[in-house]
Amino acid sequence: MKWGVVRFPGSLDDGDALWALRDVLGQEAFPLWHKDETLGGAECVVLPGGFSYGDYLRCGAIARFSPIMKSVARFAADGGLVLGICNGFQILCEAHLLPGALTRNRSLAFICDFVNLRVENAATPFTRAARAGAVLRMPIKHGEGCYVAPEDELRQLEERGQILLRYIDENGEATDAANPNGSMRSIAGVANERFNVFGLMPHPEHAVEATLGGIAGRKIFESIAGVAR
Amino acid sequence: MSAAPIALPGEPRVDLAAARAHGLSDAEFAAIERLLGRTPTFTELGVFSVMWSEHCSYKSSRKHLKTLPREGASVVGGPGENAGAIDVGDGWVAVFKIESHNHPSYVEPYQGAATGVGGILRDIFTMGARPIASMDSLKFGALDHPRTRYLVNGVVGGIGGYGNCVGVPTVAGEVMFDPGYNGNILVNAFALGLARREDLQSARAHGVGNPVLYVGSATGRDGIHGASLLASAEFDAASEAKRPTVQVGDPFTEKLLIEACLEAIKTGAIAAIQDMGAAGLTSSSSEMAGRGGLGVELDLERVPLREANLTPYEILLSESQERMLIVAEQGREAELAAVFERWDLHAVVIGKITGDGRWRARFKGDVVADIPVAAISDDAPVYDRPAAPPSAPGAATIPRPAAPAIRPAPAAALRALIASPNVASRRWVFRQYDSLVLSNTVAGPGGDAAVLRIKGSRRGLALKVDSNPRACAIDPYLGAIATVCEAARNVACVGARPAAITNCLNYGNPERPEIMWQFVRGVAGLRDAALAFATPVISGNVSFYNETEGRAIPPTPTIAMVGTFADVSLNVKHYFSFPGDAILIVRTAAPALAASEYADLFGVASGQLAPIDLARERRLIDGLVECAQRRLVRSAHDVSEGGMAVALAEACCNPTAPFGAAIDPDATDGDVAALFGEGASSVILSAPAENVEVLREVFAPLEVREIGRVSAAPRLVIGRDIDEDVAALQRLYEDALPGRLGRHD
Amino acid sequence: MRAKVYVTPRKGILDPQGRAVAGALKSLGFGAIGDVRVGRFITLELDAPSRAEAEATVRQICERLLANPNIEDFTFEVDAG
Amino acid sequence: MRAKVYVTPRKGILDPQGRAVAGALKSLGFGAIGDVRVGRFITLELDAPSRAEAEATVRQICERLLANPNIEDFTFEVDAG
Ligand SMILES: Nc1ncnc2c1ncn2[C@@H]1O[C@H](COP(=O)(O)OP(=O)(O)O)[C@@H](O)[C@H]1O
Ligand SMILES: [Mg+2]
Repeated sequence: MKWGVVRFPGSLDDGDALWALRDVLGQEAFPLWHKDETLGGAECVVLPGGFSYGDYLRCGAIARFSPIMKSVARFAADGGLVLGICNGFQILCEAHLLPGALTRNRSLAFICDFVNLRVENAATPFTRAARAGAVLRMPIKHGEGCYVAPEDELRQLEERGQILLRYIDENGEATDAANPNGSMRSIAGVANERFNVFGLMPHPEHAVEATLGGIAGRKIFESIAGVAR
Repeated sequence: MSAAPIALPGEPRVDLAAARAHGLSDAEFAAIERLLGRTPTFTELGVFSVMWSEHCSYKSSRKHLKTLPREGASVVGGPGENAGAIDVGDGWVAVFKIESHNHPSYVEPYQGAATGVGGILRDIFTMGARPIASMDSLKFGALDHPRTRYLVNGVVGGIGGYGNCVGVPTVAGEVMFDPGYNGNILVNAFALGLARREDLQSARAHGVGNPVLYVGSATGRDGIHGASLLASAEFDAASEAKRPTVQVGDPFTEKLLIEACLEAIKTGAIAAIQDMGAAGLTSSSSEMAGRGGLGVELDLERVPLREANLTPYEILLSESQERMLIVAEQGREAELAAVFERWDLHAVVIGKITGDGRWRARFKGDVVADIPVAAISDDAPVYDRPAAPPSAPGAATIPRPAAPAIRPAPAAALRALIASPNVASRRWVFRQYDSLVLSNTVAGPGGDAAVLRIKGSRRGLALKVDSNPRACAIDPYLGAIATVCEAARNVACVGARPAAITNCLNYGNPERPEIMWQFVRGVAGLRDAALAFATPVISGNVSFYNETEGRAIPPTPTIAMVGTFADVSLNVKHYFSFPGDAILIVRTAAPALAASEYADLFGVASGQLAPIDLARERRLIDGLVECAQRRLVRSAHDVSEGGMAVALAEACCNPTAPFGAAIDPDATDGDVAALFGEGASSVILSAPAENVEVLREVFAPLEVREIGRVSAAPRLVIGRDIDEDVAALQRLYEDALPGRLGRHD
Repeated sequence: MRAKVYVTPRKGILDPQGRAVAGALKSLGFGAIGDVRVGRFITLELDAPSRAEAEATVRQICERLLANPNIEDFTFEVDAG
Repeated sequence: MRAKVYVTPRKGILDPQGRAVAGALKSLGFGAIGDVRVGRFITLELDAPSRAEAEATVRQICERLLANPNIEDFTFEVDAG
């Protein structure tokens, strides 16, 4: 599968995503420049973590207007696979390619830590390599990862199975204590209605090597890579 | 020779009073007039005042710093560059340095700490190295001091705010609370970068006629006189009022600068590059010209400004952040400009390199400063200030109230120690830092030293920053040695060979002989220990005038040690991982309560420090490295604040699931010093029982004592004194700081 | 002309900053404080032939960039000057 | 009573947020935009026996908590109601 990783000014985990895909998982992956207008034949576009444009106004608010985002929107409309990690998730929400918004962590502090996630829907291009209910351990590192959406929207997300990942505790419960940032309904990752755009706050690209943070993140990339086959 | 520079209309008169107001002594002013053969203009006076300030000229410390060992087989590049570099194998060099941002962080904690991180990162990438790790050494006043919480929140927020946004992981650090810092906190920021050896850059200008390019943020009135006033004069109530314009950091622009500068360096079109740090444009331009034995001419009206109407004086002295100065190879400016354009940055030609050895600035056609480069870069005064021991230890420093003397039972003492501000888990701090970005962090904060891999190689690095002001306050020489030993031990515990040191020497007013004595003794200790470990001191920084109302901070040499792994997969964790393993302790001397957390907490008079045998210290370090290389141990943990009992409790806290330890009664036998003493270098190892004999040989002539076994049941049992649930201890350890600094749920 | 834009967290949306300020005020001893909301205040200078056109531009800027319609409300004022 | 507090980066102090917004507006094609500054807008409800006392309280709150005197200025208004 061909992966394009977008580099916005202020992207930080773009190199990590390329490393995970290319050097660890042996995928064909290349960087895309935010001023590009084409996607270089990518079959999955990754919007990486970081602080695009310093995230100075609102996370993702400025990156959303980058020239490449027009192509990403068109690609998504045509059913292309788009994965937004952390800042990428924020950009996708700002660009209205995903529902809801990401606001400041309820602690008001940046959090870098490992969390446990439960796969809520394994029948999607982003999660099919996992079992439903499987627990994935991955790091989060963000200051604004509190997912919010109106109640009726949340209900719909739930009914349609668009909530793909939730924060859970060591007993598998989505408790308030296990919710690192105050996200509504403990949401860690959501997909769009067509299930071809997925955003998550945890960093699968930082969980692909046993010596660095475990390998749970591979499930996400393997799911996507499996789609092409 | 050009005409003498002109005074600008409305500029203040230059006389002795003006010189004094600029912090120059009468003798210094006379020397300036002698060097110039005339009275300086007001602009020139400003230039001299910053370049001859303690902060820029190292006039009180230079003589002593020269005694530090700088050479070593692995050292790359000559002294005098922006940061030191060592060869770490496979063609890679590591470039690192530590710097203080103490006063700015006290005045404005968030921005002060943030710009401290930004400044040290620029020192690294200006060398052509990509920054890959940061550390922070933080000293605050007592936790219950009214300003402490505010300062902690601001400083930690600022370090995270900048480091996280610029994409450099903060992988280790230290935090201490002590009343000695109530009115003068310390914020020392460290950064490390990696470069291919052939890509290392120089800040030595060459090529008469080569253009000088300005890149980065526009210049504002930020921190004018920041370096000279803030970092070189002590604090009092009045200085809070006469705040200079605070520097605000912009990590986003810094990130663009990192990428653009590293890309620009690759073109080969750069002759020299330096960041505009303290004394901004003045120091960067004069230092680059000075190193190359050349001159430089600047057209100040070409400097990009953030506000209209800055005077030449302000443009030259501004400390606006995120700015770089580049000497380009003539004719290749456009190539460089294109690289910066791609990153939405503009490179502007503001001057050129000349052959006449003069540092000349023009403004709208008029020459406003014309000074021999050497006068500001090399001819700054050097002082051999008198040094004399104080009448009693501690007489020069802020008095520390002694705690009421109590003697709790060992179990109660352990519970109190593990939750004390200087022992408890620092997670509240480092959870606010991205320690993972760049995918090199094999071991982040929480262990003895951070471990980083070097991608595409088996090699790796270990790093840790340490200080021990309590010991330094009792004996500045032994305290400095103890600090180097601790840093080396932290690095060796994870299995890396200590390779080189960078240091930040934080002291009071050097014009006072007792302070100068502390400094001289501290440098001597650093030298002796660095020689013993064969770890050259490749870079560093001195911060004097850390005083409030005439009282100095405890002497605080901060030591950052970098170690190397030939095979990073052999790194060792600090926690137990196998029930039944033998628990061993290796020490260089008997532990004592002097300068310990126990003494501080329970009101034990501290007493003298025991002498340190550096040959034995070296043995311990070599033994630890060998243990890792031969895979002889399953864990190694340095005994530091709180002594052996606390170190054992920490080693039980395996992050996957806690283990226990059963320690033989005769290991401590109710002896408080054995349980909680510090001072001597000690490490706790766990190893398969069959390795114990080999370990004795590895560490000989140091004694390896088998003191107990790792147990599956998570209880810490130490003889008849202590029998505690590890999970409960862990809760005390983890909850103490959040409980006192404000919860982050 | 000069525009002042006020962006506030929409009612019903969690405002952790407002909560933190309210909490801090309480612990500082300011007893009689009720609801607190923290938003953004943006000033911008712009050239426009008329006030009406300036207002139209500012509205567009708010809708496209300055406020996130999912979670924020905005108001603004334009002064000639 | 209701207070509205406006906190702005002090003149002469670098405002990276304002710069980022100005840059974004330019690239979005809003050509006629000059200086942009981004600050905070805080609304709070408080009980006070008189407007004058409310104003005194709000001033104190601004000085102690809402504005950072090193780098920010503030203004405020108090409405009864
Ligand atoms: N300010 C900080 N920033 C990042 N990590 C920190 C900081 N303070 C402490 N740490 C981490 O917490 C752990 C304990 O630190 P410390 O008590 O200094 O260890 P030691 O006593 O072994 O030197 C270390 O892993 C250290 O890197
Ligand atoms: Mg320590």
